[in-house]
Amino acid sequence: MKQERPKKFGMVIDLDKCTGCGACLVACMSENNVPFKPDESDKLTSITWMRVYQLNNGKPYPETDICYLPRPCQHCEGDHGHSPCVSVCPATATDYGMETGIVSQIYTRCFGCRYCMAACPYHARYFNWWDPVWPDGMEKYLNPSVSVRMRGVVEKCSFCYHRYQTAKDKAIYQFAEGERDSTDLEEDEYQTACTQACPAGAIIFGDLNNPSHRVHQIAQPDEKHAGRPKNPKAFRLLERLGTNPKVYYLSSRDWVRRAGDNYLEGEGKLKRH
Amino acid sequence: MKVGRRSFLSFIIGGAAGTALSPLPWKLTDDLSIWTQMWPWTPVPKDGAVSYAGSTCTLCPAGCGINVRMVDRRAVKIEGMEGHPINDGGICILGLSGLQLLYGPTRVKSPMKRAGNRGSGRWVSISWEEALEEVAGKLTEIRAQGRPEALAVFSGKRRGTVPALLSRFMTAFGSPNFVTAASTQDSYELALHRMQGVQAAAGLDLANTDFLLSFGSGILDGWGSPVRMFKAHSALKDGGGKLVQIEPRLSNTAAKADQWISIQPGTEAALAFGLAHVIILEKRYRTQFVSEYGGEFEEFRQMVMADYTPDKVAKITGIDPKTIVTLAREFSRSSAPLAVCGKGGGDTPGSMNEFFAVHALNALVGGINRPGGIWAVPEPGDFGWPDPEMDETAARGMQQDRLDGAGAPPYVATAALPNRFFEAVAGGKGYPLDALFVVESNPCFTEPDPETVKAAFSKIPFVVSFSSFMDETAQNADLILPNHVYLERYEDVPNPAGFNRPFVGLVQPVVDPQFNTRNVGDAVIALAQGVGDPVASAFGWDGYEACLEEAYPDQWDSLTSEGYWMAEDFDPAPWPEAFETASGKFEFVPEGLQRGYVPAEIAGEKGGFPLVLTPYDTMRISSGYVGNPPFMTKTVPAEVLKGKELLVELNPQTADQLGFSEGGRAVLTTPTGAANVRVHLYDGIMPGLVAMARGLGHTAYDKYLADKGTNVNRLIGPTADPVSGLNAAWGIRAKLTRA
Amino acid sequence: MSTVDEHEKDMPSEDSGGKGPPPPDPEQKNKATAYVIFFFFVGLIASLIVGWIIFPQLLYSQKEQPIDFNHALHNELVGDCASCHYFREDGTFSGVPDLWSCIDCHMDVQGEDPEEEKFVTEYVWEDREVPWLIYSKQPDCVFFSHAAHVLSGGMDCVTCHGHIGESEHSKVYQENRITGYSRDIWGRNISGFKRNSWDRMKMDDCADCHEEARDSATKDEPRAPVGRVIDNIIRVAFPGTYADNRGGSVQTQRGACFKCHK
Amino acid sequence: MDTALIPEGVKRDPLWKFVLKLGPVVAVLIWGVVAMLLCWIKGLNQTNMNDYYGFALWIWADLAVIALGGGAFFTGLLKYIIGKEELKNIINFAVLVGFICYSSALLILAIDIGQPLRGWFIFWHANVHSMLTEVAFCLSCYFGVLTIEYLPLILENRQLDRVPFIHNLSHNMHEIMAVFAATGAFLSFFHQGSLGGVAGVLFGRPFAFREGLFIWPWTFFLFTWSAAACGPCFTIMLLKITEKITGKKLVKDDVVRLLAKIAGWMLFTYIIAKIIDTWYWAAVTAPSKGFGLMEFYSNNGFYGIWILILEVVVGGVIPALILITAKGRSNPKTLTLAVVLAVIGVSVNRWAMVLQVMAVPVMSFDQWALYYPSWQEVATTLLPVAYGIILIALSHRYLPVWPQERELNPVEATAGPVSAEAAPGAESEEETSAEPEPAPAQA
Amino acid sequence: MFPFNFEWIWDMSHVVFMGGLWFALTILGLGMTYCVIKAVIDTAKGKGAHHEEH
Repeated sequence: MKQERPKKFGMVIDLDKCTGCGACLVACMSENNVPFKPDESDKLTSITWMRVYQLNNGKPYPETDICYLPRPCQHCEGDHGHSPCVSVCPATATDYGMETGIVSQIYTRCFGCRYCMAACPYHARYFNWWDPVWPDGMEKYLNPSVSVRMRGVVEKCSFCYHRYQTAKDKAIYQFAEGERDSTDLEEDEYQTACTQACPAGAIIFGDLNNPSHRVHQIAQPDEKHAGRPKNPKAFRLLERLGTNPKVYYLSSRDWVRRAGDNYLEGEGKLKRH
Repeated sequence: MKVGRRSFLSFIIGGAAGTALSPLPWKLTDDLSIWTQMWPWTPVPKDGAVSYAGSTCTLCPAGCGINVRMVDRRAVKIEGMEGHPINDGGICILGLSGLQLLYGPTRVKSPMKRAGNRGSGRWVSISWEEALEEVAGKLTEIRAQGRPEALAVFSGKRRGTVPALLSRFMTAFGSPNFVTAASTQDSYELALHRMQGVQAAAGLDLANTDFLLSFGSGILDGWGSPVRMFKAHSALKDGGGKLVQIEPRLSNTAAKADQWISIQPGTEAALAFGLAHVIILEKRYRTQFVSEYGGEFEEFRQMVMADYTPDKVAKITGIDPKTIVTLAREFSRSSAPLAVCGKGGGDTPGSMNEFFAVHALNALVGGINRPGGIWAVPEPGDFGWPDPEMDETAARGMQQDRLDGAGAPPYVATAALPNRFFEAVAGGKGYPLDALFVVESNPCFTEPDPETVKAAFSKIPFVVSFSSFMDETAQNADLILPNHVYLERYEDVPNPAGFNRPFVGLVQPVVDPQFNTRNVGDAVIALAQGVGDPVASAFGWDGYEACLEEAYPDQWDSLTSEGYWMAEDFDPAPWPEAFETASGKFEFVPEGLQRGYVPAEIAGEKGGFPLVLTPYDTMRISSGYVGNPPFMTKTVPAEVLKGKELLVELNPQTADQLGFSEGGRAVLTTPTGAANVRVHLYDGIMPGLVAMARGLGHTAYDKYLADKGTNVNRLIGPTADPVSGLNAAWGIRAKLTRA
Repeated sequence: MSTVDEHEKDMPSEDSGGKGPPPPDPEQKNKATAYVIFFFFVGLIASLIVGWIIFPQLLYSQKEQPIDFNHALHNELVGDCASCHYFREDGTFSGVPDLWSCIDCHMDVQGEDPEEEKFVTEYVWEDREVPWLIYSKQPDCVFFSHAAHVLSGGMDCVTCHGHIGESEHSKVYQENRITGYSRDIWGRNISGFKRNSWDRMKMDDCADCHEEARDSATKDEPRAPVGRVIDNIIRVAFPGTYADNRGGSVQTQRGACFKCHK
Repeated sequence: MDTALIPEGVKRDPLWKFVLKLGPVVAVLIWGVVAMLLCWIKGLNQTNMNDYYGFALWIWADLAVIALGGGAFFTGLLKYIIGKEELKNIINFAVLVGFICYSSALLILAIDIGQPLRGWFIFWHANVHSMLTEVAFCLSCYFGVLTIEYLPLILENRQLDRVPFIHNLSHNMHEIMAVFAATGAFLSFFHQGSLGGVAGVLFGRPFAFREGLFIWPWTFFLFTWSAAACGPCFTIMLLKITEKITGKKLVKDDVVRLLAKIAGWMLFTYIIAKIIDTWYWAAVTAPSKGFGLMEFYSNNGFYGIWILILEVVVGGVIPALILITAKGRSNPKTLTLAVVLAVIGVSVNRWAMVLQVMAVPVMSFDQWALYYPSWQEVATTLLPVAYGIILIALSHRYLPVWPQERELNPVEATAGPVSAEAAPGAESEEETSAEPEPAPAQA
Repeated sequence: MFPFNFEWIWDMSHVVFMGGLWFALTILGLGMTYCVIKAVIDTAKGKGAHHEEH
């Protein structure tokens, strides 16, 4: 078996295009068998792997401005895969895959201590406080590629890893049948559900290590500085914490870029290289 | 004794040692944890062969192409169809939630007959034969009495074969009362009719627009064909184009716009005329168009010159005169500017004056039927069906006036007036109705002032709903003949909202019908047959599918292979042929245009109601006839819905004056009704306004939707536009008192 | 840890006084001790019997397949496993054939086997899928790629599934009453020992095989488990002795968890 | 009727009175058990925890209870390793308190996890990089040590001690108790520390994150230190309460004063370290992530700077100063005040390091989350308290917990066959146990 | 927690952490074993029967 070059799947979300419509949320829920309850208005117990935050510039009418910020799991690389959540899991239920850069969560291994949730500053991790219940008959739409989570475990965005698996399987089959030259995937063969659904085309997904992929071209990650974007419009959430996330955001608005991290009063913009 | 006790202890210790040395405790520990990994009450989706089935979404008028992922015979995911002219792979939040409607608990699972009082929720299941027999019997009875006009149909759609079948049925039966729900598109059509003399839909050539000026249209809040608008907006961003949003609330569209101009609500027409003023004054209009094809331009010029100077407009709209001038210059300077109107999601029609003004603005910059402008897209013709044969009863019935007054003065050009229809029935005007069919619509929820609708229902002894869901209207019906959900049926979706080419999308069944339901087309054909000749003879098809295929003889191949048919090489009529008005020119001053500024009508006295309530649309709440699926309700922010309570938006300044703080409970009163709400402080709204999300407050449906929030339609009664007669209410006076 | 004994240890414990009751008769005492030891063994043996023999019997339910399927016969007729257990065009594995695959040959009863007749009349004619009990069914949390193992890895069916293709009758399906697992996953042997690669299909069995594969990728021959342990110890004691051959997982340095779990 | 079980030479309430007094406590215990079962059967939706408060009251209770249970290892360390022999008079009680604290912590953990039946994964599938793994292992092992330390006390119950094997066993365990105590101290150092590490390693949470030494953040050492300082304070506090309730003096003042003095110096040094840590964190660590100190303490309804003041000044500096002065610790009132303040101080510290970590928004557009526990959480947190009271009561009644009790509370001749020999004092105490007794068990 | 566990890696962190753990457990185990065995022997020798009364 040949060794493939390690990939680093990441996302670029263009906040100038994102309209806050919520399609990514539902695309994700529907793809990943995310359950729902009669009342989901308590957002602190509402499982949304992708969550859309509404940011505002804090100015009064009519200078007010708002911006939507979709927040999937940031799939932090941290320092060599030691993302905030991965190293704290006591039972090895979450893992950082060096070959894909994806932070996994194994629901059947998780025993629900929630330490990873305490570790994640993005609140990207969700706990199943309740048993998932689908109204009679509705369980028919459940996707067999993703397991349904039982009560008492933590779950989160997987970058639709199952789509990578199925795409891989197809590539292997086609390779075996002589229909393609290698089992390497093309950029469009593995896309997350939210990327695919976004009606504004605001989400771009691909391999940050691959210069031919759009994510790489747009974010221009600087490997010398832990993946910091070279694109002046791009920023990452809470970069200063050293989480080294793989989700990049684009905004032409200064206040939005600044909202991506914390700055002391009077502190200038984070210097870029 | 002592030996016994010690031996027993020894036995226990031996037993413990032996147990520890056996697999029992270890396997049991392991298996118990595996049991928690496979809890029998946690569903395990069945695996199988994956395939994709293409179809068209019908949940809104957008006509998006969808690809449904199937696992064996189950539909597991709806995705946007790549390469589709409308949505090209994108899909909206409602479209994504479609499977929750298909497999949801609120489906009507078989024909149902009311068992208790109306609205009591007691039903008995009956067979289709019984149901059709009962309806046919009733219809025969009505015809026998010689008053076929006592049957009315309320349809959510006006275009396509199903409404055509219903309309045909009504004609053959002999009733003029075929009423359809109205939207922004109806206002647009009327504007095109009056100003260009054509019977056509308004198509927007968004691909070539570089300046989009929106008068409160929720370009990114569900207006028109949402996914198409989203993509157009993104393309605009990529191409360096500009979007300017004019509305009093920082909606998602306004937030995404390059410029947000807040305006006194209801004064959009004045702004449009004011922009025209600047454009004319500075001679920035398209001279060739105006001189060769501009009808009554001089009169128009005089009007805007006199009444709509920037200062006057500033006074009316509350917008800085400089902003007006700059905006006019930018708009006219762009190579392909486009102005659009129709508020929010575009589900309600609006003031014709505003449509006239905005359309005139497009004409001034030469945007009519030009790249990047607004195109007249021909309405799909009839389906080549021979005219139905009418007997004497039918002919007599068709002579009767429509109850809603559409097509007759003063609303000659309007096809249907749903708001007036229910008012007339409820008010006992005209002749009484004996029966009403409600198809693909939920007027008891979506129409302004649903109480009037319910009052109208109480005057009609026999209401038949064809709804797939137990919605508010179905709850108030006497009989339900459930339609298939779109994923189970065939249907056509012609001319999606705002699309600029003749287009038909095909809805195809992707799953077997889940319940004992029937396509409404089949039901109508069966009913016609049940009523007998001459009605039956107008419906010679074996079934709806055959009828549909026959309706699109030339397009059928494309429809079945591509999922849609589009006139690829369509070009709008060039200017010399474009205008079918009496003068053959574009009428800048169409019939019905108000001269001089008249403040838009709004219900309620200012004294008792210091605030103005406006509804707003959001992509995350379906305000149409389909109730919010659970997934969508899950995405509704806590600033809009908290528990069962709805929050209204209020400027902090206004809230301060009224003594409200974030989350404060209040009673919102309007001349039409009152509701308990909570207050959400939002900087992005004009002081003095109260904004309320549209689409909540269902009383029907399931526990995931019922009794959450308030239906804003309940608080805002309809206001008839003087030109179209359609509802033009964009708000209402209101007051907020502490609860 | 009461302090009482702290001082007790200072004194000879044999020095017991005469104030207490008289010491028991030694013979009686021996007898009592014998009883105690006897009952210890009674308890020990009884619990061993319960744990090793009765418990496994109780733990698994026995179910017959709806149709007694003759793999050997079919294999003879169609030639290989892949004829019925094939890859779909999207690279997924079809697993147990559905009715559709069988109908080609079994539209009508062909032979005289009553099982076949049952199949045709009760399932084919009724258009009802056969509720086969799948011996090698992995739980829902497992993602197993047949494509990666068979098409890329070139493994044969027998390695994991054993010689089921040569069976003339369907064996009894045993299901764990607590977990719902097929017994073939956990292994028939209650002590967990296995002789053949197909005796068990737990995660550790996957891991063993992958470990061997990893070793053989870097070394000439697969290592015995003991050899691997020694290698590992050397690896820790003398870092840099071997080329780093770590897997993608930050946690386990093997394959990342998501490779096999969903 | 249970006199045969009661240690010799001491006076205890009649059984009916004992049972009656424990009645309310048992009621609380039952209430807690009901809540516990609810959590196990229905799941953690019974709590008010949420995705922002993944750690809440229970984890705080765990951390607090373990810090307070630190008296056992530290007193053990002082007695067995350092050789402070006087402490033998309080070590039994310290062990008992430790045993209660640790068993409670384990119980709460078993309720707190979403999948209790998979709880053993933390051992079996351990990720050694996780502080929580370290906590779990050291906690369970140290609980084992505490059991080993507590066991001889049980075995010395008057009736059990009559069995030769049991007598020999407890005797032998005493012989090598120093080995166990040393192991316990080793384990305690790591799990107390790793509990501090639990918060300190969270580099995604600037409120909690601390730099440190190798893999250990400073909180690691601060937690061990504070547990060593405040654990004995808690032991003293409970001793005072027990004395109050029983109306007896159970341990001599010089013993208490010695322990208080050591605890005082520990607390004093700890609070200096804590202040340095806080200063460094507020001036260097947090600002490097873009946070000013007051951002952690304002714009919310609860977590004000008062928490820091309460913890460091009221619960740290003040009790430390009281305890290190001879005057302060010899006055029973100031001594009690100091140990109570120290207990509060360490509890507040654990509170902030759990709850406030969860509450502080990290993303600039996120919001403070507030939380209050549900009754089920409160009940399950009170459950160990009730259980602790019961265990202390039972131990006090039936086990020789107090070596100095007979000396301090001579029983009058009327009380029973015990009596007179009590006088000679601790050094010759064993003689008192030589009293023959009615021995109903032989009947 | 054992070398045959899937999660076990032969690296420094495992050796240090698990080494420390097993070391402590071994001491505890050996200590208790010693106590029990010695108690059995002592008892067989007749030590401790019915108190060491004087």
